[in-house]
Amino acid sequence: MSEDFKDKNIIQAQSSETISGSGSGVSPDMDYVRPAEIPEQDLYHGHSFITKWVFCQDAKVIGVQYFCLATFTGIIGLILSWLMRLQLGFPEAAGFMTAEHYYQFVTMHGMIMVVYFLTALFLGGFGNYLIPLMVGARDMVFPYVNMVSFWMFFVAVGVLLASFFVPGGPTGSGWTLYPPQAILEGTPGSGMGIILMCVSLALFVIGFTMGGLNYLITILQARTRGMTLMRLPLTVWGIFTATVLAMLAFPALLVSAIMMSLDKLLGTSFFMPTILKAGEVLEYGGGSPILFQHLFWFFGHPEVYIVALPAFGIVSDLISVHSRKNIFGYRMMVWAIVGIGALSFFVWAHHMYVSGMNPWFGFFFATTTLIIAVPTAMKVYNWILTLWRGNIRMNTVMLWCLGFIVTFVNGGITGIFLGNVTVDVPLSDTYFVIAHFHMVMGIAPLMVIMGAVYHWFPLVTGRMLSEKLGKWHFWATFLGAYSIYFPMHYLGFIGVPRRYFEMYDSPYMTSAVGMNEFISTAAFLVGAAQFILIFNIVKSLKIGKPAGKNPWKANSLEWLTPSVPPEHGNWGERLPVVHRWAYDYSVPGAKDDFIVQTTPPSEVVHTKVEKT
Amino acid sequence: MHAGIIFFLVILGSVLFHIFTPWYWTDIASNWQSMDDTITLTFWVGGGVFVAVCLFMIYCVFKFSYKEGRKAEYKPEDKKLERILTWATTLGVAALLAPGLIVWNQYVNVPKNAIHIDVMAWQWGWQYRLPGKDGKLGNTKIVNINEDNPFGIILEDPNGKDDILIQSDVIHLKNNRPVKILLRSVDVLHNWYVPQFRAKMDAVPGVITYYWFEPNKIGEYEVLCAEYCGVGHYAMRGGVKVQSKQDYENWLEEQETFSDLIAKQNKIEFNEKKLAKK
Amino acid sequence: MSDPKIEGLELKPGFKGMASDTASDQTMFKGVHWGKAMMWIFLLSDTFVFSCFLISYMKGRASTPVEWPNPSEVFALNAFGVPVPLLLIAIMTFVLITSSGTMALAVKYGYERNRKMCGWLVLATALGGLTFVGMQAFEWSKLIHEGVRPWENPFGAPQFGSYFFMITGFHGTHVSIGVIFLFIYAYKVFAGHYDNGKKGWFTTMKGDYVEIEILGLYWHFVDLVWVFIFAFFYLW
Amino acid sequence: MEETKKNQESTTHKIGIYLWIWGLLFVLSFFSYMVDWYQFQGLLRWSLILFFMFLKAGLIMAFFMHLFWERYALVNVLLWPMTAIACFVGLMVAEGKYTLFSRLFYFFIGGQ
Repeated sequence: MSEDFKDKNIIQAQSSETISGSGSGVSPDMDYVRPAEIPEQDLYHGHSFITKWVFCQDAKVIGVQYFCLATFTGIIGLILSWLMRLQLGFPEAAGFMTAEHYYQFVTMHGMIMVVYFLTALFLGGFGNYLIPLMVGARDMVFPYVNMVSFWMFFVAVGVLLASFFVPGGPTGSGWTLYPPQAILEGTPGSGMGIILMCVSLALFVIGFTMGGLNYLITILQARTRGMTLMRLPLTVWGIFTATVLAMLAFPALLVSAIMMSLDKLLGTSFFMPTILKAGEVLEYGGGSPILFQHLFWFFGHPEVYIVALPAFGIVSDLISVHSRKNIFGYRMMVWAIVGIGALSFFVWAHHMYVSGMNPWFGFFFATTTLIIAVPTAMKVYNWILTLWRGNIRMNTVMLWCLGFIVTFVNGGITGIFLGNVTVDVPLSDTYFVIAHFHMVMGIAPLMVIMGAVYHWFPLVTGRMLSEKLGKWHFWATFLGAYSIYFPMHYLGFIGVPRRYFEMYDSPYMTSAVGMNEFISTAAFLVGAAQFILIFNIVKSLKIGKPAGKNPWKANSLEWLTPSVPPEHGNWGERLPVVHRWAYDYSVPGAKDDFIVQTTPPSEVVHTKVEKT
Repeated sequence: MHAGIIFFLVILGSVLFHIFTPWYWTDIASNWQSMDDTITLTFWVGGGVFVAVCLFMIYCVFKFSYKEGRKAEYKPEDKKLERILTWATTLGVAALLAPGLIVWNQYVNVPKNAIHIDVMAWQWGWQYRLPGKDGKLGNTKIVNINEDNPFGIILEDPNGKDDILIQSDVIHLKNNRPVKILLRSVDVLHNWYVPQFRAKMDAVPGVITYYWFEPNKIGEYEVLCAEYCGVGHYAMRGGVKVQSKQDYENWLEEQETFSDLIAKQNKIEFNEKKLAKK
Repeated sequence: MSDPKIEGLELKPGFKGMASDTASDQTMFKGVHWGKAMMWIFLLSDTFVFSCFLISYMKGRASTPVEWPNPSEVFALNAFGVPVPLLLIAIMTFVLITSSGTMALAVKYGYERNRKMCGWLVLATALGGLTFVGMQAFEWSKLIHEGVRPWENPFGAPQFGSYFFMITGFHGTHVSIGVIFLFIYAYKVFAGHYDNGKKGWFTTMKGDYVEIEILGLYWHFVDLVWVFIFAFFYLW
Repeated sequence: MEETKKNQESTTHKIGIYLWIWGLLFVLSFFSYMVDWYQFQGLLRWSLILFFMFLKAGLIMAFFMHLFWERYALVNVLLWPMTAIACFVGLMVAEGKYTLFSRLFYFFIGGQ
């Protein structure tokens, strides 16, 4: 591990490119960075409106396209959640909603938020925008494929939304799409709805594979001179590991979608045992519904980390920049990200403790699951230890980060409940689970997204967002979301099962009516509060304060482009040369409280820089 | 500053909410006290960590808020601290895991004297079958299920003749006697769940799944379906009546066996034929 | 292929080399073309797709209470009036391995910039692939004729047909896509796109014989998958 | 990429090695076919099938796909994820057996 930082010692060649040091008595060789291995990338520059803004090959534009489309689907998901909460909190006001509608909304809300919103936003949006900038590349390595990736996603979203308008409506089988009910009468949308869902998922996977290959190869093979893996900002590490997970986990989703479509369309029996329905035995036989669950969760659990890891990475950078302090234990953070990613392939059946699978699996999966808690806890410690003795700017970005820590720790702890097989038995399939995963992979990543929007908006648009509106937005979202999900755990303790269209005719559940009204009210307010952000964005685009270069005084490369916002090709004439990691904040002896990544060692020779 | 105070109030509010909440689990009515205990243990350890982490964060917010000219500490790594934290966390996690695994071991191993109950689920309802005097449940097939044979029992199987059929969604259980719930479903996934008993398991079409518990409190409980099974999911309820030994046996006496059902069926047919002849 | 020479960096062999490659700047896979790295990662992802298919098949077959049809009877072919087990499958395996061999040689001649040889070998590979697809079509139609359907078959467990058509179909799709690309690349080789570095049709990337190796990786992967299908589906 | 090309030109492999591997693949395929021909059963069949399968797969990957000559950084990145598949396979073997057990052991004949 320690060798990661010593690669300079390996290089002993002399070079003509050596830059002479500015400090006196400094050996000029100390700034040497070996020459480029790969010739400069040849880029296709768009000329017309279409090639510049629509079918554009610039990763930054593609990132913004991904961001906008994912946000659009996210808003649809939000509206669906309002409708659900209306039914749960105020059923008499939701007279127009039948149980069919409710289950369709539940399903589409879940699928949209997990796959089409969070995954697409983090990897497609932030990944595309930030990876080339942060690793010092001119663009993604395959810009054309990258463009196709976005349009594939576009089509996938189109197919998904089309399912609202087909006969029978969208599928209402829960976002887990468990067969047999997903494709049988008795579940809404078991005809066209489920087929379109499978098609849309397959398209998403294909499109994502194209994008994912780009992200991986750009990070691995197209870094700029001096940019080692251990100098990458943690954002890139998070997105990188998440992309690896996606590349290896989405195949399982693809396969299960294909097999389920065949069960539906051709009458095969992969997941379908002998079934008696309305007094008639169906033409199925011999299949195993649990097989689907294994395949689904072999995808589904890594999917959780596909959403969480980019959030981990981004929040690490935000906390570091805004506490003016290096991220504490960078190497531990990297290893934790990689370790969590690797382990996430060995824990999938903790979603299935009470599914009727081989009961002995409980021992294996409880153990592997709780092992994951260790690296995750280390990350939490390192975030708060970064705050310790920092110089914390209490701006909007930092508020989102603190909100993330609170919600993530809360959700992480309840994860230990559910991962520990015995504790899961009474709590699984209750509102405790809903509260847990919304806290840990809904609200917590959302906090990071918002923080990232406030942080990088100046880079993307050249203007600052309004701090005042931002703070209102934060407090409304954080307090509202927390008061939705914290009490919800207690519904789970009572034993209220999830996916109940209405629930209060049981004696011990009637007590919770008041709580549900409260939760629903909070949900409406939180949703409405998001329009503050939209207003803020629209307003700031027009009259926001010009950001200038590097407004946050950050170190990482994306702030060091010659023009803000960066142009196609990012770096102008010359690619940047990297000399240090991205976290040299508040170095003793340095003039400023930050030393950007391109600063050569000779310029900071009088400071106490420990790591490069 | 304000931010720190609000965050503190949030944490304080969470703790107070937990202490004063009127919403907490129902009184337990089975032997799975150990599940509640593991939850309680996890709650105290986890809750402690949550509060500690958040208070530390709030302290940092108060103590280290931005001051012009002040420099943050520069300390990339602290190997010793990181090692201590790793090991402490590992220990804590192991301490939580161990009881979990022990209880799970009890959960998957059913006591020998447990009464087997065939719980049959469909969209959207329940019915039950108890073994007769021989203590064995007769074999079944889905294709045999019809109005005359609601459980699809194979007629040739001698074990099935004395099976007690309960074509109602309410089952009676004997107090302080373990039961092994054998779940089967004829269509989609279901889950036979009584919150007071804590335990649950999915009913999966195509296979039999099981779990066990020992009811230890006389009373009536509601059965909920806890695995999404289509539009009627929320309405798929049933009932359990835990009774003393005497009451239970009285109730059992009144129930119909499979041979009773066949006899009755034959009688009806016989009568119908007789009527037709007349 | 073998260790490249990189200015200013001494490459070490073995695990030490792995550590220093990983720790170095710019690239992790030293001297590996972007497209080649991409193809490898894609194949890794595709491996997971086929693994999921085969694992499902294994799970399905292991848990069916109905007798699984005996593949060596089902796939037997009458040669001179005698049923020979797996005859067609054996020939298909032979054809696919042959095409894999020609592909490997095409890559070699490509790197030696032997345009003619490379082009003919790529073309031969394409024809091999085409033969394979043709034989697979023959096998499918024979089975369909015998009453094997995705949802049922006369020999035993209905899952047999489901998994057979799905897995060989998915593999066959891969082969067909490969054949199309092989023909395109054969044209590009003969047209000299890789000798004069002509840019791609959609991209700004310059043509290079490394593209033959990238295509070769895909083609060998298809062969590799067949090895597993042959073992698990036909021999088990 | 210019450099890459230069380097690879100078280090292509002798044709003999490809022909050898090619031949070996034919022989191994023939052997695995013979496993079926002679109708070996049980453990012997399984170990032979798996042995020839992995040997063939290994030869294709190592020589036709050049992994033998690639640097370990690439080789390791490609091979480590296979542990996840191995774990999946192992657990699904257990799960398949358990499903069959729960279909035969209880009163639910063949899961029908």
